[in-house]
Amino acid sequence: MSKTITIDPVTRIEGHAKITIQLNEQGLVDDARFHVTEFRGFEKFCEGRSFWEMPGITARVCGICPVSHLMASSKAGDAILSTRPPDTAVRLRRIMNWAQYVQSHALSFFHLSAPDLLLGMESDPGQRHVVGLLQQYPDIARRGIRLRQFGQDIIRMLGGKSVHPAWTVPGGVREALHPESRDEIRQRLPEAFDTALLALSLLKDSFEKFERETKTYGDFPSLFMGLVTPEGGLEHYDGLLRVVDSEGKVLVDGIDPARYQEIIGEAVEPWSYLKFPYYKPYGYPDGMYRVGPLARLNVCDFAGTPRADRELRQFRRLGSLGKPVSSSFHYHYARLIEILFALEKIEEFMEDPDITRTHIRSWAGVNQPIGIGVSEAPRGTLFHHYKVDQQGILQTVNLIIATGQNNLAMNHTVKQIAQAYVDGNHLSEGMLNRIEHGIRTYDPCLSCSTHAVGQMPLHVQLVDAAGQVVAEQVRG
Amino acid sequence: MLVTKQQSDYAPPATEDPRMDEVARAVKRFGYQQDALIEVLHIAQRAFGYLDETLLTYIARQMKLPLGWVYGVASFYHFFSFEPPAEHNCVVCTGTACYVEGAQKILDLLEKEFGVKPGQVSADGRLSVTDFRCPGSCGQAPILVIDGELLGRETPESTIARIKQLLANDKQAKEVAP
Amino acid sequence: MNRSELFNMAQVEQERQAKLRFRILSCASTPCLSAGSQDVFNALQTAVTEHGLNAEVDVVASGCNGLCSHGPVVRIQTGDAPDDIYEFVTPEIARQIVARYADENGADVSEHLIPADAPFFAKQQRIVLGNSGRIDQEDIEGYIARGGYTALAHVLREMAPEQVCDAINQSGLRGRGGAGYPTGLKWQLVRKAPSNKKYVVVNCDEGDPGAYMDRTILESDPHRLLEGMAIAGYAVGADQGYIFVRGGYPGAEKRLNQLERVIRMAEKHGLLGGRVMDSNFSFRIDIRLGAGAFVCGEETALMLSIMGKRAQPVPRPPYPAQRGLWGAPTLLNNVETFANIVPIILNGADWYANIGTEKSKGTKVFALAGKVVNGGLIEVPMGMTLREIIYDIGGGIRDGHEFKAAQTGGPSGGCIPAQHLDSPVDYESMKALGSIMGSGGLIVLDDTSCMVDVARFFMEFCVDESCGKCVPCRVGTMQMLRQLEKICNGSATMQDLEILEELCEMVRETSLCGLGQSAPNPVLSTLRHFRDEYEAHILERRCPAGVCKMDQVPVMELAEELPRRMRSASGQKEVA
Amino acid sequence: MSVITLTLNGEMISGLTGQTLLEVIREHGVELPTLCHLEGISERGGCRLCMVEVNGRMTAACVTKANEGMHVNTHTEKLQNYRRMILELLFAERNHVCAVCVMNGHCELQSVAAAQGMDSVRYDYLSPELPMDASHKRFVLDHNRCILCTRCLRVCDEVEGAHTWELKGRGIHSMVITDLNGPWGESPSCTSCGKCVQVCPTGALYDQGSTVAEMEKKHDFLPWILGGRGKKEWNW
Repeated sequence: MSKTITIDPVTRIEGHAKITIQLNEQGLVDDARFHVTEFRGFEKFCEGRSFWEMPGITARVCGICPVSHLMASSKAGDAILSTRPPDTAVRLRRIMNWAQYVQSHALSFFHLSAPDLLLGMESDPGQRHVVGLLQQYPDIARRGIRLRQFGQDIIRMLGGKSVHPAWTVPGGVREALHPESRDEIRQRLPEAFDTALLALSLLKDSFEKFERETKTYGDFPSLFMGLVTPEGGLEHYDGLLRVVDSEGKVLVDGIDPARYQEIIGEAVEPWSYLKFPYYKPYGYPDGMYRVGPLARLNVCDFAGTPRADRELRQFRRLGSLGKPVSSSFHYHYARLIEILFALEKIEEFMEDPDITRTHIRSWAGVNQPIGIGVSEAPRGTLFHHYKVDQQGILQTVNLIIATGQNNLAMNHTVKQIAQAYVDGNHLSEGMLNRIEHGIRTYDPCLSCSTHAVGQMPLHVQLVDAAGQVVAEQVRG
Repeated sequence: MLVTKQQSDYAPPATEDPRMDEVARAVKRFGYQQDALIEVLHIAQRAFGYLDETLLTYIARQMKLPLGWVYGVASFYHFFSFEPPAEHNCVVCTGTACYVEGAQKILDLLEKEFGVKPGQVSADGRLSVTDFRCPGSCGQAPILVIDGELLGRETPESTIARIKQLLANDKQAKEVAP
Repeated sequence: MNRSELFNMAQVEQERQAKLRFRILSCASTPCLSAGSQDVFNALQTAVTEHGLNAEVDVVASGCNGLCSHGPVVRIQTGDAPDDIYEFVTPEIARQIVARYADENGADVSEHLIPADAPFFAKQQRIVLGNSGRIDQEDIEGYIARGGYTALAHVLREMAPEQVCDAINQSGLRGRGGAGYPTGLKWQLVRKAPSNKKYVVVNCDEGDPGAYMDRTILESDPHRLLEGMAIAGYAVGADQGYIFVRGGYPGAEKRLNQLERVIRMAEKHGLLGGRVMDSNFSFRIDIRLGAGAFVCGEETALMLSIMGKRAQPVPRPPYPAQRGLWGAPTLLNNVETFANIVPIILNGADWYANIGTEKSKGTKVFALAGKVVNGGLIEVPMGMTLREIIYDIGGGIRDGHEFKAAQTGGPSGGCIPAQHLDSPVDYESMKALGSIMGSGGLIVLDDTSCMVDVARFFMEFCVDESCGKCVPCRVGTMQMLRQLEKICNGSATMQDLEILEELCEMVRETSLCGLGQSAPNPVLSTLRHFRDEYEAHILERRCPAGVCKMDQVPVMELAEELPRRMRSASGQKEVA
Repeated sequence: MSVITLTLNGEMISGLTGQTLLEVIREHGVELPTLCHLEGISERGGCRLCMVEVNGRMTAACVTKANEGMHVNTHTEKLQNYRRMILELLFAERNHVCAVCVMNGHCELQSVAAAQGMDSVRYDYLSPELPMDASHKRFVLDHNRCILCTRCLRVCDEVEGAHTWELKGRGIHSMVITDLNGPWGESPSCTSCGKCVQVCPTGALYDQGSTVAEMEKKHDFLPWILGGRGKKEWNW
């Protein structure tokens, strides 16, 4: 008899989702699905508003990475105005974006994933969270919290508040960087570097421990997509789109992100509110691609800063024979490298004498009916695509979110882990946690939500073919 | 004299329409007094069937009133309409007595049969349904007014029959005409 | 025309009528028209011609006889005998009636003859409606023959303005528009207001759904109104009057043309216009049109509408008696109030003060409608009980149903339940029961009516008619409607009822004008007398009268239920 | 002008004849919330927030003349409760989303609500579908944030003298319009003076290109203009 196991909700991710695992007659995993059950309808209710408000509105898509939406949205606004923001504004936007990387990646690593990595996948679920981590590894946990705080503080110094700052706007940014803030950032950088390096060494030391996980947590061939600089370097704010395949072959290079529709298609499935973007030339669902830290490090030729480049060379060794790194487990590693890179770039920009200039906004009216803004969010490439009328009132809005682009890969990962660890007869808590952790490697951000500290309720159902609940386990 | 664009904007629009003369005469009869606006709107609506932009602009310029003033007054009162009337109009009284006697059932059946809610015009533009509160004939409730004819003691069924008859007559007339 | 010419004219007309064999008065008021009285009128005329009686018989279109639910109604006047009134007249019966009166041996039409002692007529005391149905609507001679314009003549010659005001004051007449402000006091206020320009305005907009007293008086006996206005003009020192009439309703145009002709006719005879009846008093009357706004019942809104503006009420004070139309002191009364003036002047204030109760003098006209046997326009002395009105005059409830409530005062009023049927109808006792006298709409509800739905109906009306100026009325009524809709569709909780009650109090106390202040009344009065029905809707999700569909679920229950439904639905789908 | 005495919240105070209750009350340091009232333009009495109890009866202070011997209470529990309810009604009427509003932090509706302790709305949000009009070269009209205080109408009519703004419809369906309900940018009577934008208490009228929380409005220009014009305070 076939069965369905439901994990609802999935814990320690940003948002509400559930996982169902379908077992066949033999009790083997037939299929597994990652369902996003929340619906927010942002694209619809932005229609009829002015594009000027979009950074403010879309920043509310998420309380974790509002900055990414600010960036993409403001850039889409720049395109509608067809104006180039002043250089200082662009640099300040980049700084905020990197600060966002620092805080978001630190959150993902220290708060959400470290409990599994440091305490163990099968450890006591009552302790397996950031509070448990604080008790066992107080120094690491505290430093992680401080690192994230540093990122948040930079965002606040620039935007006035740490969550949902309405600071980047079409044409530039609203307020300049205060020299005092610059000095404070400079002062706090060394500690941040230390924490990043500590995390890197901790993670690398644990690789041996997680050999099996590395092979089963989403280790499969797929395409990778990300932005690179015109020279092929690591890019987070602007740049050109590049797609490589699992062999490392460059399929598309140097394409203007505004032409994304030529390479990305979007599919929908009835069982999830999340869209399924795919690489157009390969069709759906073969055009599965991954975005985010792992993809970015796989598509770029080099990072562009000394310490990050050094780590990148080590990272490359994880892929066999110079091919891209294919295990999603290494998202964690990629994330830490990006923290390092972001800190280095922030340090570099702090030395720019023009960084405190106050000419930071260009003014124009509506000049183009379509504006596409693309930037790299911590979780991957983010597209904002607006169509406005002559007055700048939005007619259609399309948002392609990083997590959506990883949707196919996440489903694939869930299935792979389920096949490796579930045999139908044993439903252990640790197994469920593994599946969840597989999802967590992508650090999915399903939309704005608060991240609960401690134990979240987990509801597992075994459902037979008739839809009857055969067994049920409730935790929390 | 040099006529700028703005100045010509404020002049009453020139029109050949004889119905406009009727409006002009009314304005004159009231001595161009601004307080006669509602009377003038009544006359204009009677002449044209509804109030369009040209007409409202004309009235505003004639009476030396701001454009918004005229629109604001016209839109405040339910009697004035900015849409051309349908060929046939069915007014259902929704006053208290008619409500008690089941006017809602008539409206419901009208919606079901012709797909028209109060205030709407059918897709083919031939029938409009309006609700109206109280022509003052409560003793005969429920009350209908079809194309100006006052009818008392109606049932949902008799209403539908009347309107179907009305629409069918038109069709016959059209078939005979050419 | 002077006094003697007036008497002369009356005499000539009386003599002409006395010579006739009989007069046929066919009701041409709106209810009878909707029952087909135009065809009846045509049939009567044809029949009279066929009998060759054109010279000996009058066939005229008259005003309302009152028994609107039994229309078309035809009245036959023969010499000094009491009039015969026929109900449910068809063109065929009309011919038979003519035949009957032309020849004693004609067809028997007694089946349609209303007995002379029918309680519908016997219980009434028709003062305001005294001429209604008895005279030609337009004909000035007919009015004068019944003593018309003698009151005006008397006032102009015999009384000083302050004496007129005193007489009205002594009569105890109170405004018939609803609030019941003493008319004499109002007149005195305007008279004393220092200004050389004053206005008299009669409100005949009557936006209350289910009430048509004022329009009918205006249709049936228009000269009575003109005369009353002229007397008021003389008393307060105004030389200009406005009749604010509703325009735009079906048949309005015909009525307005008629009214216009009536005014011109009076002017032609020197009874209005410059130097009325050769005195120094001048009084012109103009018609102003409403265009469908209930809020024009509020006097400041009405005046704005007369001045051609959006009818959004302005805060009082200043009252119209101090600053009204174009800043001048303005006397504003409704039609029924003005129609009472002539009888008071003719018969004396004391005569009038003897009718009615201690605090409410005179008679009141009601538009009796709803589930009664005899619906129509009635006039009863103040203080008559609801039971007498509904069971004696109205003939009780139709089709064997039970009486449930009487709705008075329209959207500003309330519902009076069966246990208060014996309370007298006057301003004070109606108020004590949580309703108001109002302008005179009286709708009888039986056990097939849901009181919550009735409250919802009136709230819908108020939302539609709110002018939108003040927040409590604009949004508060909408929110009250939402709560009522929830109760009616089964999705309300007791908390919604609390919110509703709280809103009622707030809207009542904070709204700018009477519309908003009284908008919660239908809810408050049904809550007071029929709270059990509200609770049945909410707690048992059941409409006792079976009117409401109750097809929804409260949101809170939905919130608990939805995930459960979704989960089971998705679970089944996945496995399948 | 003679002096009158009245009782304000139990204390004897004095005022001048002709003053409104609102003026007298504010002169004595008691703060009353208002939204439709604005010094320099005519009173409307529409928002009902300045309701006070005078001799036990409720009345709007902005349109009531102060009289000798009045007993005025401004902050009874009932009044405070009604004020919060009125604010809740306003917030539920249209689509007031402070977080993404151009006036966030500078909005009168928002600050009045904060001052009155209105922290939640118990009524159903009516969520009407309302358009924005960004056709004007310099300004934007967003009906979603309009509270129909009609300050724009009054300032346009009384101070600028253009009478571009009007109200259309009535009741809950009222909306501000320019001229014959056409796009603002095509209004033949608008002088683009911007007074309406400056007096608007919410984000319904704002400068083109404003982004979230960026719009701030000048409030002192009106007394300046009117003082200069009427009382001839300008001396150059």
